[in-house]
Amino acid sequence: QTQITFSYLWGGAEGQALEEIIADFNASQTDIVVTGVSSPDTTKQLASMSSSRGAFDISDNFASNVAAWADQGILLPLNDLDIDISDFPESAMKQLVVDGQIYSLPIATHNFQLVYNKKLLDEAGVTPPTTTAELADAIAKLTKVDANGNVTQLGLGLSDVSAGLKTLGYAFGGDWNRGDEPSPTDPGFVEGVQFFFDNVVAPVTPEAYNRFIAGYGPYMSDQDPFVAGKYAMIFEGEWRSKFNTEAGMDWGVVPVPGKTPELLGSTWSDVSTLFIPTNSPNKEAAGVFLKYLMSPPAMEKFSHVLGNLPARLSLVKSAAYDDLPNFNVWLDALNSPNNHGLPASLYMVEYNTDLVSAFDQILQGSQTVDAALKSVADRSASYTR
Amino acid sequence: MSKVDLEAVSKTYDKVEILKDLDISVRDGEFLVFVGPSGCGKSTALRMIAGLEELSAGTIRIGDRVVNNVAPGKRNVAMVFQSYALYPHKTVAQNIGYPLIVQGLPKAEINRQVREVAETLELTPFLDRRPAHLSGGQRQRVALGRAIIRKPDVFLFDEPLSNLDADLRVSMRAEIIRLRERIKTTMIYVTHDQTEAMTMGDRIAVFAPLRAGNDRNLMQIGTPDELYSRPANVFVARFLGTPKMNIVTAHRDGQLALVSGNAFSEGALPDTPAEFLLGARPEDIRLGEAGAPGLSGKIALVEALGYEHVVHIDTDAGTIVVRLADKTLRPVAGDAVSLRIAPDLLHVFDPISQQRLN
Amino acid sequence: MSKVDLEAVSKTYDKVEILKDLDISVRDGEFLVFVGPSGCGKSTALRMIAGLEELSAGTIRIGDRVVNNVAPGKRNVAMVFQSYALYPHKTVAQNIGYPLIVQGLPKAEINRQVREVAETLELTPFLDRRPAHLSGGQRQRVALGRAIIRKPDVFLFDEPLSNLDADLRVSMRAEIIRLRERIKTTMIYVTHDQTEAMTMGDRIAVFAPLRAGNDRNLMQIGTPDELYSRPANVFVARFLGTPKMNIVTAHRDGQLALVSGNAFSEGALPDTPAEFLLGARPEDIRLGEAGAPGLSGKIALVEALGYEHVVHIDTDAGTIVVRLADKTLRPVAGDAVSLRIAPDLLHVFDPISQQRLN
Amino acid sequence: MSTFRSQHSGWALFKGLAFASPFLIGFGVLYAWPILASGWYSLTDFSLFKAPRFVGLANYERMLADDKFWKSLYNTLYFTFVGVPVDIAISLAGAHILNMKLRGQALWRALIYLPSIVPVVAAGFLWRWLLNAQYGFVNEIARWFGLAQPNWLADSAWGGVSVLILMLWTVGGTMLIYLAALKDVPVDLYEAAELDGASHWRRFIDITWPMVSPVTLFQIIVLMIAFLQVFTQPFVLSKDPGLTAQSAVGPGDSMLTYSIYLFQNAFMFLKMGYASAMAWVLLFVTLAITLLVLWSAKKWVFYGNR
Amino acid sequence: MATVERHHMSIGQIISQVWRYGLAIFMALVFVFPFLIMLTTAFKPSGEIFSAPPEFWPRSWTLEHFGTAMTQFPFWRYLSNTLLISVLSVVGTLLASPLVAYSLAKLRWPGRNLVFITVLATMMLPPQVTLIPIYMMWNGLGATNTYIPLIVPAFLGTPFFIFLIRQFLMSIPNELIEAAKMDGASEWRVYWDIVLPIARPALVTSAVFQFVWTWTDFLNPLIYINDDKAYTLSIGLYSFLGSHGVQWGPLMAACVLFTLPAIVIFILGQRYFIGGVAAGALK
Ligand SMILES: Nc1ncnc2c1ncn2[C@@H]1O[C@H](COP(=O)(O)OP(=O)(O)OP(=O)(O)O)[C@@H](O)[C@H]1O
Ligand SMILES: Nc1ncnc2c1ncn2[C@@H]1O[C@H](COP(=O)(O)OP(=O)(O)OP(=O)(O)O)[C@@H](O)[C@H]1O
Ligand SMILES: [Mg+2]
Ligand SMILES: [Mg+2]
Repeated sequence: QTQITFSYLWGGAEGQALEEIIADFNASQTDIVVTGVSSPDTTKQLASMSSSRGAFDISDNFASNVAAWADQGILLPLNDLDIDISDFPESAMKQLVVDGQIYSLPIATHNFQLVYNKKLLDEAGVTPPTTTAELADAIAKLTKVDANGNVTQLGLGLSDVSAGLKTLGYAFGGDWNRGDEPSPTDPGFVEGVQFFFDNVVAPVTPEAYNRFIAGYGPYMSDQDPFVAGKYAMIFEGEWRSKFNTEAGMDWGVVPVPGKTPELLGSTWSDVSTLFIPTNSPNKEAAGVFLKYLMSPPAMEKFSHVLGNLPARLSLVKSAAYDDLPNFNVWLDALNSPNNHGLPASLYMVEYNTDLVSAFDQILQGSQTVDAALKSVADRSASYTR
Repeated sequence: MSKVDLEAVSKTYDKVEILKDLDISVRDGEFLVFVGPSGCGKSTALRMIAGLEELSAGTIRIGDRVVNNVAPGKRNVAMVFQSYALYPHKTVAQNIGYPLIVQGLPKAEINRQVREVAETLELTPFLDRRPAHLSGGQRQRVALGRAIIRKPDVFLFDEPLSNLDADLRVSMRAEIIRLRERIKTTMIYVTHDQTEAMTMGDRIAVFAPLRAGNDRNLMQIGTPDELYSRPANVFVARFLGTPKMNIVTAHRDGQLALVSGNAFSEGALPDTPAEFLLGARPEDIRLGEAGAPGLSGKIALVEALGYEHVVHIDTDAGTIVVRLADKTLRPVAGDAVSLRIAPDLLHVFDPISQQRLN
Repeated sequence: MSKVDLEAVSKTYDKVEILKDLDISVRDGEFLVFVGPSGCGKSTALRMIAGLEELSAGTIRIGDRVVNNVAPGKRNVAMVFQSYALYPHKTVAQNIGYPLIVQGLPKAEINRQVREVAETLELTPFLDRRPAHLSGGQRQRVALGRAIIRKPDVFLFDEPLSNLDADLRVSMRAEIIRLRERIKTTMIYVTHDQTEAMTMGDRIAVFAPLRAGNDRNLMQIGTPDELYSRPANVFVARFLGTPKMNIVTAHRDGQLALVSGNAFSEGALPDTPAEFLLGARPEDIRLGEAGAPGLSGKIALVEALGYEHVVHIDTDAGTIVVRLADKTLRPVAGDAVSLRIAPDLLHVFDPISQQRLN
Repeated sequence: MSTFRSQHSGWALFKGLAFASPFLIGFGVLYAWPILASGWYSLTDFSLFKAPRFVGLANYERMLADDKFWKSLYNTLYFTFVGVPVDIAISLAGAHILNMKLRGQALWRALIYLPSIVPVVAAGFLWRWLLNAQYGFVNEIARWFGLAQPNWLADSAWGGVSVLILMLWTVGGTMLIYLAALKDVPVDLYEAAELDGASHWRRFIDITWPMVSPVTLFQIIVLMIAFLQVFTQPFVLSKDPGLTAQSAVGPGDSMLTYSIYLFQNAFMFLKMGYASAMAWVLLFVTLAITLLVLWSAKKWVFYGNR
Repeated sequence: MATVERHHMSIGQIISQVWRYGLAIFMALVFVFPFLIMLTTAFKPSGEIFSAPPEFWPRSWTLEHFGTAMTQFPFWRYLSNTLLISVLSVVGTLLASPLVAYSLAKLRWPGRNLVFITVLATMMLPPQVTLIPIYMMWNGLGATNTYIPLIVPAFLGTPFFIFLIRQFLMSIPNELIEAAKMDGASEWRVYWDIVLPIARPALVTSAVFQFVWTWTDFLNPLIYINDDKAYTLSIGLYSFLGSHGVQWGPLMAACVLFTLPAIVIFILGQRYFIGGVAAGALK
């Protein structure tokens, strides 16, 4: 029997779900025993891969790292596994293939749509927006400020600032990585970020905005700000479906409003991927297990328990997801042309870090959108390509 | 220049009584020495006068003012500490001038006074040095200077010489005596060195620790001569003088004092009870040949110091120490001798109360 | 039990000469005292014998063995340090027994010997205590015990009593003398206390610092009596005796010694040059009435110590100090007096070489 | 003085080296070689995984244009130049309080020192909680006293202050050292000054401050080094719990310290060469500030024996 | 008169007493208050934790969070890992640092001052400078993801402790060492029998420091330990946060559990420790 270790970044309930799938696999055959390890820190994951003998045989990450890691030679090429990749969305696969070599395989995908609190919208007599103009209108109507200037309710919130603002960029026809190059000053992208600042932050002042943000309870906890009614709308990934329902909310979701009708449902597609490090002690057994995870039943089960989108187009119509309310809005986006996957590139980590810093400056009100994004553009010159 | 009065002063630390019912009047311009064994409360008494310790009971008056609740800085007393307590990071000039600096005197005036004091103490060449670069005697003089410059009503000294080596101690003692002759201020001086006490003080106050029996600390106060020749009790008698006074139990037999059955005194005794403690100073005892009348004994040890011999003699009443100033005598260990003393040189003490009777 | 020979021993620290050409032979079983002012190299000499300092030149022999290159632990000498150097974390028994423990003796044997030593030093009740819980005198005895137990050939003491208070010093001195009488081992004892030196040593070696003029440290070696009554030079003369010997410049005038033009000696002088240094011990000078023949002076200060008076007399030749052992005399400051001395008590020194002439 | 024997001066050398050998080995392995190696790496383009490629001074040149480098350096120097004096001031004041006649000295000291033994990670989480703008106790207490209730962890003006608070929470160690130093100042100096009529403040200026100045110097250097290297406090304090997505290091990168940026470059962006160059710059900055402090010390540090 | 005055004094005394204790209590509260919050939060039911305005005292007490912390996070395993590393580091420190310190304080050999200066210099070296090459070195030796990089340095002597112990040893009178040599003890024996026992306060101080530092170390385990079974408490705690969102109750409970052993060690060693910290600093 070969012992292999599956180190995953998930934890909590997701981690437990993974353990079930691992148990299924271990029960399905007798040659390999998989041990699951929850290890949520990506830095450590990376450090582990630098040692001569790895601590794990298979692990997961988001697609943004794949190119850089492949370039460093720490990811095992997976072409030899002979997996049929035609069923995987192209937007996903283009993030995982470098120079024709597959370095990582998609286990789940994610995109962002506009989730709203039905009760609050009804109270304000707002219908879910379909264009950015309507969105601006809705935000204005749904934002409440008390006599002291304290925000009590925000029309549009961001739970993940970076994902949210990138999504808005797409909604304005922009791209932050146009032509497979960092393009933080892409006009549409700038316009999208500016939209958020102008419509959400500026009207209440950055000071009040940030004070309101800081008062949030933890994300996806009992005190989750969306559940608590502090936001009327947010850009959110598909995992919200499960959580909102369990929290007993009355909620809805619509595709991200676009500046023009063609841009409706613009979103950034992220991929959860599985890979085998080159320093894996048991590469073959890891390959077997990876293949198992990629099989439709396993993937279906996995994405379902996690409330994530599957990475196989053939699963999009699966009835398995029917118990997740409104899930189809995200599922349908998998096939949408406005679903933007990013190509594998070396600079993604650093670029993301810089974007996050820039967004933060903008929301703090300490830099204008143009200036902040311009400085990212300056830094991007020194990125490794 | 002021008198200092302590009235029924007591001090208790953490429920332990250290000083009890201390009554001392220091006369205006007097040099009074506090002497006593270690831990008997001399420093405590001095520090209460300075205001560095609170009183547990009693009153202290400096001049006519009750100072119990007056801050130390406002009593106009100066103190010289055993450790000198010089500010190590300040120069000699700054150390001496510190009391004036604190008073906020103009710089020029301070300089003038510091120079003057330094002159009299022969410290002028060292004014810019730090204390670490001074010898022990020079430090001592700086401490004196800092005290003098304030022109205080009372000078307090707490064993100011005990950190110096023997030679320096002798010369600094002379220096203080000279100082004292120049500025006739009231001075209170603590020491446990009896030579200092005897040679420096106008009067001496002998302290004892409060133990079972002593209901107060002050054992006797008087001039050095009074204390040496007529100690008020056994404590004072044994405290002053080296070697110590010999104390033996004696019985009265008519006019003679019998010690272990032998006649010790040479002639008519003063009034004494039938049994008493007999005190004899080492230099007062006369050494006779074996067999002569007197207390018989054998020489156990002879310490030849060149100018005198200290002879330890084993007798039935214990070891008796005799000082022989005559250099020509050469007593030899092992010799048998007899001991006698003139009756007017005897000290008679009550065996119970230990108080002087004659 | 061994003799110890130092031959032409020198010591230089960082280019500064501390000891030069030291030649001392300590006889087998002798008690030799090194005495001298602070910093003159006494400890350094002792530590070279112990092996704790290297020699810069010369030879040290213990018994017949040259020990220059023998490690301290192998010389079979024991040393008692001024600070006692007791191991603070070990009990009294472990401290005393440590030399045997290091030698690897069996436990039972160590115990036996420790008990024996403790018995003789009266330390038995304290065997389980730590040094911190002992009094000064007890610590001193433990240090002695640790030295004794090794049965060394030579005992070295470096100011073992200087950390004790006056009373204890006297009694520990007696203790060492008794110890010495029991175990007749060679002992070398460093002190700067002249009383200790005079009363304890078979012989005394007087050290002086190397300064311009002194081309060696050893000023004189001899019995206490020799040193006191016939000091070889002015240094030794002034070093031993309190108060110090008076030294004045004198001229020979026939049979008389003239000091400031007055005849100071009472009778026939020994052979002297025309001008010489005259030494007179304070107790040897006789005080006469003003106008009587002799050196005339005025009493400047009288220190009354009870059993004697030390009288400082200002004369034309400087201050002369006189010791008056007679208690009945009461000299008074300000009185005029005249001073004389018997010629056989005079010390005559060469004014240049400062060496004794008579 | 000497335990040294010349006839075996070779033996003495051997003994000395033998006893010191752990450090000598450690120095070679853990200091000397790594310093040289990092010097070499700083001249290369290097990730953890591939062999270094010599690039000359490119890494150093890059620093000049890297605004995040400057930001992190600025933040670190800000923490150092504000934190160290404040730390010293609080410690001295606190040591004075503890030096008053109080019963149960051991207990007081233990209470003051307690925060220093709380693991930094735990302390970071704890303070995130305390500084929470809405649920936190700090703002609650500020409310009682009618003080401003800043948005500590989310306002770029206050992010740095939050880090400072977390770091200053552990001044207990410095305080205890000062306490020991105060106890070493001879009481009779104060008494002499009191007799001379000096006020409390004068006694502090004229006696306490000069007497503890060697300790102050030591503290300044130790604290300065600690502040220049600060990593864990801002690292934990800026971690937005609940969001796996990456966030800035504190609001507006206000908690981005030099060490964190160095760490990011080394282990996240895989720019080991650049990180090594940063390390060397930190070494020179530390050295420069230390020398500056030591130089100034001649003017204000007083040693008893000089 | 006397009694009146005594009474009068004691009013003054009471005032100064109140002032002194008031100040001290205030200061102690500032330091301890956050810690108390940690404690009370750990015992508050989840529902009570988020209340605005916050409440200090739990309305009802629960041990639930400790249960959660101990089960969701392999507390005992991390505890024993951390203990193992800490104890071994302490052993290493006690073996190596005093040896070096003794050599620098009491042995006379050419080059000793140079080594001492080197020790001082290394104390000032930012660990960042050596972090990467040392990481590479351990990585090259295949020692990453083992405890070796966390433990071995202690066995090679830590400059700070060498300095601290050396300062302490300087205060041991040479006469003690000389006495032992005269008693026939070898250099090693002097070190073992005399120097080490006397240096106990410095050793305890170093041990406590080393223990607490290793116990709370974050960066090193973060870099070197990858296998979650091998985590130390601080890394465990950190990733606990990542994998469980913020559950303040269990998190605070875990913090309490994490902090307790350090406190126990501190209390055991505090008698020596406080003095030792100061001794190192003052000379
Ligand atoms: N602050 C204090 N707290 C408690 N007891 C004290 C304090 N200061 C002094 N004592 C005790 O009071 C007694 C008298 O002390 P004091 O210093 O006055 O003695 P002393 O006569 O000056 O002795 P010495 O000659 O040794 O200086 C001693 O037993 C001492 O232990
Ligand atoms: N290790 C050393 N390095 C340099 N000089 C030293 C050393 N040890 C002693 N000296 C110097 O050697 C001289 C003699 O010192 P030593 O200790 O032998 O004097 P001593 O006669 O014992 O004096 P004391 O009576 O004060 O103990 C002194 O001037 C001292 O400064
Ligand atoms: Mg006293
Ligand atoms: Mg000496």
